[in-house]
Amino acid sequence: MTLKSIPSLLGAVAVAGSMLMGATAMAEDKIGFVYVGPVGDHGWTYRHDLGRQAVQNELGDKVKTTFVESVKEGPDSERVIRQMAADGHKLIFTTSFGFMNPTLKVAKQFPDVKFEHATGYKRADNVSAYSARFYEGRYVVGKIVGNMTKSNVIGYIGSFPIPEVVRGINALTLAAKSVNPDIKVKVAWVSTWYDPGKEADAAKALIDQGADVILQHTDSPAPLQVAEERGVWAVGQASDMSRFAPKAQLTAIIDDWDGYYVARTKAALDGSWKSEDTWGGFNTGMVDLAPYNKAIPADLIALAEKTRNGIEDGSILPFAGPFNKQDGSVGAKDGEALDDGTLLGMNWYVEGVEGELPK
Amino acid sequence: MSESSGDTPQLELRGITKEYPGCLANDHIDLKIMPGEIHALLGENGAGKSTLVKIIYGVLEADEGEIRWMGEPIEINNPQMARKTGIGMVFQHFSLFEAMTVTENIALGMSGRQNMKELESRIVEISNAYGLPLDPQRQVHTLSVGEKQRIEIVRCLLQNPKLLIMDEPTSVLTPQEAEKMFETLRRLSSEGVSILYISHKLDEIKALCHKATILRGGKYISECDPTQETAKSLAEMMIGTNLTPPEHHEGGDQGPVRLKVRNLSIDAEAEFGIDLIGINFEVRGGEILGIAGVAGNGQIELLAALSGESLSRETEAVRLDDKPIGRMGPNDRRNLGLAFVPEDRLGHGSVPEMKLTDNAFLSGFSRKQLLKGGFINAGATADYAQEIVDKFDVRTPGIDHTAGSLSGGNLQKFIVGREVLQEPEVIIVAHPTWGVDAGAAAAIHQTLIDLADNGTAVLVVSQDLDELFAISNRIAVISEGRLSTSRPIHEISIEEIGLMMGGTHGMGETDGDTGGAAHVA
Amino acid sequence: MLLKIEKRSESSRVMVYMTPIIALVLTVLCSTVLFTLLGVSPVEALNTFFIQPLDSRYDLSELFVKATPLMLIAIGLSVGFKANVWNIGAEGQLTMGAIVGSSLFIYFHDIDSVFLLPAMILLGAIGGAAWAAIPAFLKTRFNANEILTSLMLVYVAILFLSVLVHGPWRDPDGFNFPESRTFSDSADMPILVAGTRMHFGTLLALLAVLGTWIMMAKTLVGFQIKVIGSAPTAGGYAGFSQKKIIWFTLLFGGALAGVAGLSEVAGPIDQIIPTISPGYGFTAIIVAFLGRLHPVGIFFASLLMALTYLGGETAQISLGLPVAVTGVFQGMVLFFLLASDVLVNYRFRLNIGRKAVS
Amino acid sequence: MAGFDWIVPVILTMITAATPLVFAGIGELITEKSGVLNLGVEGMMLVGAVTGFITATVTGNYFLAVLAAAFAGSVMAFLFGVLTLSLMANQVATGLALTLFGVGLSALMGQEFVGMPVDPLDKLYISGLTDIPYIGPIIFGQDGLVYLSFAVVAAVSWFLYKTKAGLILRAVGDSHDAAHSIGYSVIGIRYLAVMFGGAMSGIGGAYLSLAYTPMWAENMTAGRGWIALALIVFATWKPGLVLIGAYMFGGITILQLHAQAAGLDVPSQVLSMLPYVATVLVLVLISKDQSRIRKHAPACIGKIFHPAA
Repeated sequence: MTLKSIPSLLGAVAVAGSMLMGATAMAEDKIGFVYVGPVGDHGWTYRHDLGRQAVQNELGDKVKTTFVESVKEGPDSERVIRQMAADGHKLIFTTSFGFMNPTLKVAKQFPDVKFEHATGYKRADNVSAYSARFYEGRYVVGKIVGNMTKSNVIGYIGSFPIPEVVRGINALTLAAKSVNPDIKVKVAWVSTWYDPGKEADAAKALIDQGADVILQHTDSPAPLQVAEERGVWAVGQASDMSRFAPKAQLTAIIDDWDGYYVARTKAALDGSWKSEDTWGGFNTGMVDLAPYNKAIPADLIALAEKTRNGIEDGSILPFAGPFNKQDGSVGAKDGEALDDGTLLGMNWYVEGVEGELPK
Repeated sequence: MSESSGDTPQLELRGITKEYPGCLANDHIDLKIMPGEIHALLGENGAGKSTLVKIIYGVLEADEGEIRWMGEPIEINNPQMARKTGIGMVFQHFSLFEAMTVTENIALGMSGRQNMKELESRIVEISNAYGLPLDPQRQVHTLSVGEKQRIEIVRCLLQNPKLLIMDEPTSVLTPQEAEKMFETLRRLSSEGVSILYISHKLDEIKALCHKATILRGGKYISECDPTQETAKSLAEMMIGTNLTPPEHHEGGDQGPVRLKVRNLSIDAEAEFGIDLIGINFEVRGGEILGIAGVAGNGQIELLAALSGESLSRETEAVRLDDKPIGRMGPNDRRNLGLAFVPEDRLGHGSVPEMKLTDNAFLSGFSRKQLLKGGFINAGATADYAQEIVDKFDVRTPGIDHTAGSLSGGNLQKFIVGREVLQEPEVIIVAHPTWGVDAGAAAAIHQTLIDLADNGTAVLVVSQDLDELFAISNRIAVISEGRLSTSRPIHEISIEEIGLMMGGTHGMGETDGDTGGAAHVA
Repeated sequence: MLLKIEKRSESSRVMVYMTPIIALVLTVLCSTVLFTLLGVSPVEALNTFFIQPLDSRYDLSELFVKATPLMLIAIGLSVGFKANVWNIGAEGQLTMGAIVGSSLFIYFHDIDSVFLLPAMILLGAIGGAAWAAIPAFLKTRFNANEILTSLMLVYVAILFLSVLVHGPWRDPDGFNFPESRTFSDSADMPILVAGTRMHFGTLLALLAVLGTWIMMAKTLVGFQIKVIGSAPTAGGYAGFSQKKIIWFTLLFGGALAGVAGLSEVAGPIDQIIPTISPGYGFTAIIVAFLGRLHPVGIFFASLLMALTYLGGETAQISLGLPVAVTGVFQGMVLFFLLASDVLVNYRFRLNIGRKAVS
Repeated sequence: MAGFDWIVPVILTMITAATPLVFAGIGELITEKSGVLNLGVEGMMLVGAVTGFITATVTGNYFLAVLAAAFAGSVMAFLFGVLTLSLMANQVATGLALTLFGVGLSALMGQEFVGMPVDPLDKLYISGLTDIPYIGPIIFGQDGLVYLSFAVVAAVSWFLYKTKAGLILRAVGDSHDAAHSIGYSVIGIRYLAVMFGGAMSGIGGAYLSLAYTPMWAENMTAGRGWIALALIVFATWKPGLVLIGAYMFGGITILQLHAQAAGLDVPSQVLSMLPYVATVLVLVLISKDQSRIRKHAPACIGKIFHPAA
């Protein structure tokens, strides 16, 4: 990076701008993306935007992708989605849970436009729902960290106590306990998806309480930086964050929407698009793991890979019994596994998680 | 001082002109001050005195004209430069910082860096030498007005000025304090310091000044030797016409007691306010009671207690036509017939940014019934405002103009008119002619006298003893929150009142000797 | 100084109407530079920001949907600002209004009554006012600065909403996702124009503008507010109680912010979600000042502010300009509007030829 | 947790959390002492954060980066000055608009720098001293900006109460009319004060992007500018108390995280409310003593000054 980067920045925007404008004239199909955060968050939205870029690269001459970033959940999202629909977009991805109802409302008014809503549970004829089984990634990670920890304390930074986050905590705990029964998972909720400073503070607090592995369900790489500095392990979130913590990052659970977005766009273009409910895991490529840290022993990597393969081929189910809930009641009996409905609404901890789940 | 040391004036102004939007404040003014001369700058409010001295002190820049210092033309771009040249100034509205100490305030008025310890000892030294005692450590907001003025003077003296400008310095002092200050000024004059003395008090000027320059309406009128003039001739030069003193009404034919204050004690709300201690007085219909006193001795608190802006502990403490009103708010009192003209025209008696109609509504809405079904009756309000303007000769382009756009005299006439037209049983007037031109002052005085003649009880609180003696039937003095017994004006002299204001003599129920010591030191 | 700023003896009537135009011209000039730098045709960009969001009936209705909460809050705050009461916690009052107002539906969602929505609106006003009552109490009782107390309470209110929406208020059929059940028809704001989202809240906002205008210009309480704000001592002289005005203005602003919050959740949002407002409570402060604290001004200012948001979205979709550009552009528009207001009370004068020596 | 071992890391975390608040708070304190209320702290911090980060990545020179952040902050403050001091625009509205502008501008500037790591600011290490148990790492193990923050507080304290220039600054905030009439350039002094405030906010922002969480991400200040504003009233405009207030606020934030990690059974949102509720309570407590506020609060704050008026 040189001092030239600022003019080049402006230039890049300029080129992008004029390219997009030039593109309007041609008869391309427009694919829209609605983001809840800025593309520069380096977390959730950033990954979705990479997916958009993948679509643009793959189908560059056939489509024109547009996006609106930092769209607040609520009335603004409905307007933006509607505006995209009215503006002739063929397919619109709405990438936050809070966009679910607005998406459905707009979809009703625009039956010819296809919609894809991320992380929700409602569908319509022209609305698909898609999400990723990130808990699968956390389960694999659990096998690693359960062995890597010396203190037997794992720190987990939570955003809000919603099923998605609770599921991740539980998957991690079950896996870690399966390799190390003494494991304890401590959770610190920061009440935000994104506040680098606060996430860092939470990481420090967890480390100070004895954790030597830090996991997070928030967006910024700040906790990894703390782990790097304090010399403990950490697991990246959404992207490979090893740039921020080359020594500390064991691996990262990667959100990868590229394949799904390209496939759905192609389907929309060739007319094969149908409303579907996709909850993809390792097998769809939506969930991936960043390269393992060299410090992880080979046998552990082998265990992780075996777990991953097992999940992919269905032979391993992370929420298979027997295990207990935190309060001692049965979570799932031996030979049984939780169904998707239970997973979707999960609001209890499994044994091994410390503290009460905020209700 | 000797008549004039040398022929070169210390300061000479030639053709100074300054224009404000819509107003020519200084129109080619010439002025000459010799070394050691005490030179009066005489003129009514709005004559351009303040603008002129601000130009000399570098606060304002003249549009045209020339300033010469010891015969050499100079430019004074800012007060620092003025101070460096040897010009010091004591402002009418003090340029002091309330939250700071005496020493800090003095340091701020000096150029360059000061060693605070050294400065403190020099303050003590100078203030003792000139009889202006000051405690350098005190915070300014804890000081009396007289002490505040001393800060300003000491600040100037510390810089060995060649010319000292004093803007209305005695308006806040007792006659005794003023006399002490004159001694200081005479001594400075004998040391060769020139003094430019701004005032509209003619007796003072006659007693103190060697020369006088008279301004009127922004123009130079004449220069004279005030010792050779009479107060009347000076006044005529200043005002431009003959003045008729207010027609004094007949004393004696007094009606029933309308306002009665018994044992009124109030703890001050403001942090450095004065507690009122056992105030007793009564005002009868048809008479004017004057309350004299140096500012900051409880006038603000007394006026608030009477107007209802602060409430008494017991409702019996204040009675209007024998009705206890001590716990009533201003509006209830007004409805019973109590009118009030506060000291501060802009911001207390009126809202500067609001139109005259709104300002008429301000105190008149209830008694003049300007509300109709909860809404402001715009028509009736405008009529009322217009009536005030017409009857009290308020000069304004129209009632749609803001109170702040009026001159001091016209606004005061408007406010007095507004209260008088509410046909009050009792009217309380604070400093009725402070900063008001002579014409307006005379009109206001006449209005108050007429009102009393018609049976209203009038209470005037003022620092201006001349004023009180001109219109009151009886005078009482307030000092340190206590009120003396009142005395008919023909039984008491200005000097006696002055001593009572200083808190040393004749303070009715008050043990004055200890209470007032600080002021007279 | 060559250029001098002089106070006018009275404010200029002409400039009251001229300054927005001056600001507009300056905005056009400066944004030409900005957009050229960003490699976008300024004509196209300005067209996208200002014209395109207005080019259909539906778009116009959206403008009102976006402007409604801004208008409601700004009009309420302006009354306080007139009285020198600095409530900057409208965001929190909005949130509490939404919470308290919709609590009725959350706990009695089976009720199907024409009185449900009016009762919710009333409760919304009460909720907002109650939240504003805290700074009012702390100000009148302890002299605590209302700027800070009201601001701190914003965070508390938003976190309280978070507790509810992540906990007891979750939709029982919603898989524990952080959102309430969607409002029933009798709890929904009626739509004013079929086929749009313009709802009853817009009517409430217009009524609030009109009502406040009348209150400020024609009634005693409006007069009291103006006097207390402009010269508190004169207010005391006239017998107006400063404490009462502090209470009144905070409750008034809080109530309108509460109504704004309720009309968002019962209007376009249709349920309780973790983020009810994208900072309307703060944006409305700017709107209030852009409108010079006058109801008519606020009416136009809220529409203008809404327009810049809509324009920003359009610019992202059709020009690919990042949202950051919208922020910069908005800042620029606001700066010019605020700056040009100087001309109402002051004038510039070239300072030449002074001090001619005689 | 054995003994008091946990105290040291808690204090270390507190220091990092408090330092950006100290910078922004002390800068705004000077601004307010001169009689100006600038609510744009958040915007200035963000622009400082991104400028510092860009400079650090491009040049690798952290000294230059902090300088650039200070400069960028003061440029933003200058803009505020032009509007409110020269053109007499309303300070509250202009401050809010400045924040809006700063959020956008910083995002625009930082577009290409998202997701780039940068080494954290170096920390002091003095063999022997830093190794002293407990106090060693606290006193001798901080980065340069932490020491600078203490130095700035001390310097501002000294400047305000021991120098003529500081006296003049306070005088301008106490009564601009009096200051003007004895010849001080009220507007000029306020420009300097406002720009100092901007520079400090810029450094506060840079502390976030270079030391606290060494990276650039949009809106990364996450409301700290507003906390800094609250701190000043909390501190009754006294520099030393700004420091203490910042540490208390940081301390409460950290302790609530610790409480959670230790398994305290309270909704996290309720714990997150604590710092704000505490601020209100302390505000109420100090506000009861009006004389203290009057003594230190600048009387002219937020008031518009026009010399010829």
